[in-house]
Amino acid sequence: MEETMTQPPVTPVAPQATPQGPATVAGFARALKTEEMVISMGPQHPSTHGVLRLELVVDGEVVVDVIPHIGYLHRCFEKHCEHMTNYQQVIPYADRMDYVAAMSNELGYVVAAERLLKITVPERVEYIRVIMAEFSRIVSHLIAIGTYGMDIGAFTPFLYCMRDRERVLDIFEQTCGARLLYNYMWIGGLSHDVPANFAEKVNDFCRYFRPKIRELNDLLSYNKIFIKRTANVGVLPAAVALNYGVSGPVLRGSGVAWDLRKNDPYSVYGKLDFEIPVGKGLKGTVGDCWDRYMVRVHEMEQSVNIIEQAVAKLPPGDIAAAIPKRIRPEAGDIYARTETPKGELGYYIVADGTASPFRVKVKSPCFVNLSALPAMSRGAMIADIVAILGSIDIVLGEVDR
Amino acid sequence: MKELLLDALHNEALVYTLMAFVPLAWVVPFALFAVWWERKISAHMQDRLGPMRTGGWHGWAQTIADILKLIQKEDIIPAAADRKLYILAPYLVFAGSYAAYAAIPFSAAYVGAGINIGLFYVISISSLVVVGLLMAGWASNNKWSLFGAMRSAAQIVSYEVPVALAILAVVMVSGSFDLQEINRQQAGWFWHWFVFQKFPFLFGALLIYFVASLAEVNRTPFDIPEAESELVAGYHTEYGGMRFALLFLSEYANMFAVSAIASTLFFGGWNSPFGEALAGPVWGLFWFLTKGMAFIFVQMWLRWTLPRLRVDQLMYVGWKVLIPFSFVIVLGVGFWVMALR
Amino acid sequence: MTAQTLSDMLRARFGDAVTGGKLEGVHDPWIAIAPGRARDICALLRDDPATAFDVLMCLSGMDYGGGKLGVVYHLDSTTQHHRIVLKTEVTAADPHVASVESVWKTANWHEREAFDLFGVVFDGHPDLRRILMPDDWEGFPLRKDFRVPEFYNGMKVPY
Amino acid sequence: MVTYFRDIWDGLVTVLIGMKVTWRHLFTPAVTIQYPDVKLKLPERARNRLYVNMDDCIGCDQCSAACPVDCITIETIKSTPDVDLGLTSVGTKKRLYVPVFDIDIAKCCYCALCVYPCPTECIKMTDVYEFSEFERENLIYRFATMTPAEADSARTKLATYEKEQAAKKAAAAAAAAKVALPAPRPAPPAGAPASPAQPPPAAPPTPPEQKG
Repeated sequence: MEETMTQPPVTPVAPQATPQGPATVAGFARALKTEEMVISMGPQHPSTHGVLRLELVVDGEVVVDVIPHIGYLHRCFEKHCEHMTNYQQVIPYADRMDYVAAMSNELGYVVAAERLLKITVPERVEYIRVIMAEFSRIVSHLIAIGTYGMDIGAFTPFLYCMRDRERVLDIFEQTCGARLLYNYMWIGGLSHDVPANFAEKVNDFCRYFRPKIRELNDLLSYNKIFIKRTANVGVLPAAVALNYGVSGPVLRGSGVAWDLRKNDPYSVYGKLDFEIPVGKGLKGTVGDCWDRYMVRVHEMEQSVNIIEQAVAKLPPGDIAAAIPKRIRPEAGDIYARTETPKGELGYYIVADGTASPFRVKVKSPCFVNLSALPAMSRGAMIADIVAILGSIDIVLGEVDR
Repeated sequence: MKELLLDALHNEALVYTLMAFVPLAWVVPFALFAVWWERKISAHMQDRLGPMRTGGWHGWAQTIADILKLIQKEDIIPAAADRKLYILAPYLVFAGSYAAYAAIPFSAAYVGAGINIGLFYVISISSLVVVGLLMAGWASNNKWSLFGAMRSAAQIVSYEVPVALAILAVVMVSGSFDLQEINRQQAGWFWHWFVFQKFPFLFGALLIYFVASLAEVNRTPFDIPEAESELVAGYHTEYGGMRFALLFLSEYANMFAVSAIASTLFFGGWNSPFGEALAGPVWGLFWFLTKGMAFIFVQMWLRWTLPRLRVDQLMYVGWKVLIPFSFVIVLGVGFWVMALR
Repeated sequence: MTAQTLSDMLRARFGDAVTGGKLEGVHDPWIAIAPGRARDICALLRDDPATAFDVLMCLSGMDYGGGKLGVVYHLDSTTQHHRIVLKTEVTAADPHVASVESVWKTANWHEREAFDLFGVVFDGHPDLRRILMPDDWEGFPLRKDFRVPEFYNGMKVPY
Repeated sequence: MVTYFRDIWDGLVTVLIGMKVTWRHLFTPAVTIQYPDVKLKLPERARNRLYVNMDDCIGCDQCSAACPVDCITIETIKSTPDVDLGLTSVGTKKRLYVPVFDIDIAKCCYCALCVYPCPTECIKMTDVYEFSEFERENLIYRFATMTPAEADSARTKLATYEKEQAAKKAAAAAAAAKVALPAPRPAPPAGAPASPAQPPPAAPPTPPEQKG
C-alpha cells in the first residue's frame, strides 16, 4: 500500500434531513455524503501481471477512473540498441521484451532487419520461423488463458496450461538450447537447424494438445461463473478499438478481422491456410472480456493447424542466407510489423550506414493495448478491473521495454 | 461424557473447563491435517504432487513445519493500525468459530453442551465471526483489508438468511432445535437420513445449505472477501505470524463446523448408515467425522474447480436465487408436514 | 492511393505545410510536414474517405543529432489498405509539435513517450507527463547528447 | 423468467462438468518430478553455464566483442618470438598470453553469441545449471591459467623485448633517417594490474539488478 492512512478511510455517514420527509432509496443515497477513494493497485499486486500500477478512483466497489502508471520495468531497450556494436546483438534484448513469446519478438526484429538489408532467406528458414512463432503464440496464449483463469479465481486451469506449455518449451529447448529466451532467429537465418526427430515431436504435440483445449473449454471457458464474470464486462467497441490502435486478440475480440498474417503477410503465412477468429458476442456483447478470451482459445487451435501444415511442407535446404559478416545496412529507415500473440509488434529501425542501429523504436502491442484500459473499465467494479486487465494480456516487459 | 467426568472429578468448574478444551483436541489436528490435505488434493487435481519432502511420506509434516515457522515469526503490527482492535480481532474470529463446537454432537455420548436450542445457538454464535472480520479489516488500516472486511460482512449477513431457511426446513420435519434429537430421529438405515426424506424438498435444502455455507466460510466460488487476485488477501492482508495462523485456523474450524452441521442435519450425524451395525459411541464418532470430512472434500473439490463470483453476483445468488428457492422449500415442507398430520 | 497522389493532395490542400519528402527509392515513402500543422493534416487524413487512415501504427520520437528532433508518424488504413509515413522536424530549442491525440487515441501514450525520452513538446496534449521514466528524472534519455547523471535521488546511477 | 431458470440450470451443469474434469485429474499421474532427487536429462543443445577451455584460447577477443552484455573481460600479452605457446587442438598457433579471462556469469544472458565467432571452439555452453552462490563475487569466473607472477614476467619480457626492438628500429631508423615506432605498451608497474583479488574494471561487485 502506498498511501497509508492515518485515519480510517471512510468518512462517517451523516444522513442529512431532507425537506421532503422520509427519503426514497435513491433519495437516501443522494443524501449520504460519500467520497471517492483513491486506491493504489500495484506495483505489488497479485493480478497486475508484473509491476503495473493502477491508480483506481473508486466509489465503493465501483471504479470511477483508472490511471495506469507504467515504467517500473523500463530497461532502456531503445537506448541499448543504439549502443550495440552490431545488429545481431539486439536479438537477445528483443527476446526480453515479451518474454513469454520471445520467438515472436525475434521474428519481428529479423523481419525488419532483413527488409532493411534487402535480403531474402531460404524457404526452410521461413517455415521453421513460422513454426516457432506459432508455438510461441500457443505458449503466450496458454499463459494468458491460465493467468486469466487465476485472475477470475480458478487456479487449476493455470496449472493445466503451464503443463502444456512445458511441452512446447521442451521442443524449443531441443531446437535451440533455451527454454525462455531463445536467440534463435538470426538476421538471415537461424542459430540451429531443427533437431532430427522434429516433425515427429511437433505432430505428437499437436495430437496431444487438441483434446487439452477441449478440456480447458469444459473446465473454464464455458463455465457459467466464468461467463458471468467476463461476458458484458469491459466492452470495447470496434471503432474505439481502432482509434486506440489496439491490435491482436483485443482488436479481434472487438469483431475486427484484422490479422497481419493475413492482411499484411510476412514470411510464408501467405502459403498457409488458417482462419482469423473474431469476437462474435456469443455470451454477451461483441468486444467483451469473454470474446477476447475466446479469440485466444481459437487462435491456439488455428496455430496448431498452421504448425501441422508448416511441418508437412517444411522444405529441405540451408538454414542461413548468404549475408556479409559485418552487417552494415545503407542509411534509411523501415517500419516492419508482425503479428505477435499480443498484437501488432512494429520495429522502426533507422540505419545510418554504420554497423549499429541509429535508432530502434518499438511499437509494442501491449503498450498500446494497455492504453485502452481506462476506456474499457470506467464504471466497472474492482473485480472487473482484474478481469479486464487480464483479458488485455499485457506483459510488462513489453509495455515498459 | 460430562457425567463420566463429574463422577471422576467431582468438581463442576474443572469439568466444564476440561469439556471446553475437548473440541480443541480435534480442531487443531484437523486444521493441520486439512491444510495438508487441501494441498494434496489441489496438487493431484492439477497434475502435481504437492508437498513431498517434509517428514518423508508425502510431506505429511509440512503443515507442522509451517505452523512452527509461523510461531517463530516476528509479530508485526502496522504502525498506522488500530493496535487494540488489530490484536483482538483474530481471537474474536477464532472464538466465534470455536464456540460453535460447543453444541456440535460428535457422538451419541459426547456433545459439549446439550442445549435444546443447539441449532439456533450455532447459527447465532457463528455470526460473531463477522464482527471479528470487520474488526480485522478496519484495524489493519489498509484499503484492501477494508474492502475485504466489508465484503465479508455483507456476504455472511446475506447468506445467513438462506442458511437459516434451509435449516428451518429440517427443523420443521424434526420438530426440534436440539441437534442430538435431530440425530436420534435419523437413526436406522441410511434412507432414514433427512436428505432422503420429503424428497426433493430436503435434498434441495441440503443444496441450498451447502452453497450458502460455502459463502459463510468464504470458500470458492464465494471467497471474495479474501479474493487474492483482487484484494491481495482481503481482511488478513496485514496479518502475519501467529495472528495470521489464528485467522487461518478459525477458517478451517469454520469449514468443519458447517460440514458437521450439514452431516448432522441431512446425513444422520453420528448414525451408522447400516442401521444397528457398526453403531455405538466410538463408531458414532467415526461416522460423524467421516461425513464431515466428506463435506470438506467436496468444498475443496469445488474450490479447485471453480472461478470466483463478483461481489454483486454473489449478492444476486444469495438474494435472488437461494432465498426464493429456500422459501419454496420451506413452504413445500410445511404443506407436506401439515398434510401428513 | 499511392504515396505520390497523397503527397500531391496534401500539397494542394496545405501548401507550405508539406515541406518535402521522399517517395521513391526508400523502404517506406514519407512526406515531411510542418510540426505546427500535424494535427490538421492528420485529422484530414483520417476523415477523408479517400485516405481513411484510421490507425496510427506508430509514433516515434527521433533525435537526428545536432539539436534536431523529430517525430515520425506511421499511418495505416484498414479499409483502403495503404500506408504512409509522415515526418516532422523541430529543433531542440523549440521542440513544439501539434498533438494528434485528438485524432488517434493511440497517440496519447506514444506522445507521452516521445516527450519523456526526447523532450518533444506536444501542444494540445491533455496529459503530457513522463511515462516510462520517473517523474523527477532530469533530461531526456534518448537524445544523442544525453549523459547519464551520476546520481539520481542520491543513488549512484551506473552502479 | 426463462433466462433465470436456464442460468441456474447452466450454472449447476457447468459446475458439475468442471468437477468431472478435476475429478478425473485427481487420478492422473502427476507430470511434475521431484527436482533435486530426479533430474531431467538436458538436450544436447542446452545452453547453460559458459566454459572456456584455456588450452585452446588464442586471446582473439571475438567472444568479448560479440557479447551484448559485456560480461567477458579478456586481457592479452603478446608473446615474444622466442617463446612457443603451442598449438590449439584445431591447429591454430597461439601467439598471445591470456592473463585475464573473466566471465561474469551473473551478467551473462545465455544468448550463446560468444560461442559462434570463436575460431578454436574453446568457449562453449555446458549443461551445468546449478551454480548459485552466496557471494556475487563468486559468480565471476576466472578462467585464466596464468599466475600473476607468470603474467608479470611475460609483461616484463615483452617490455624488454619491445624496448630492444625499438632500440634496434631506432638504430635502423637513425641509419635510414626514419621515425622510430614507439613501444605501444609500456611495462606496467609490477603487481598492480594482475592482482587476482581485484575484479576486472568492467565487473565491479554490483548490487542486485532490478529486473523482472
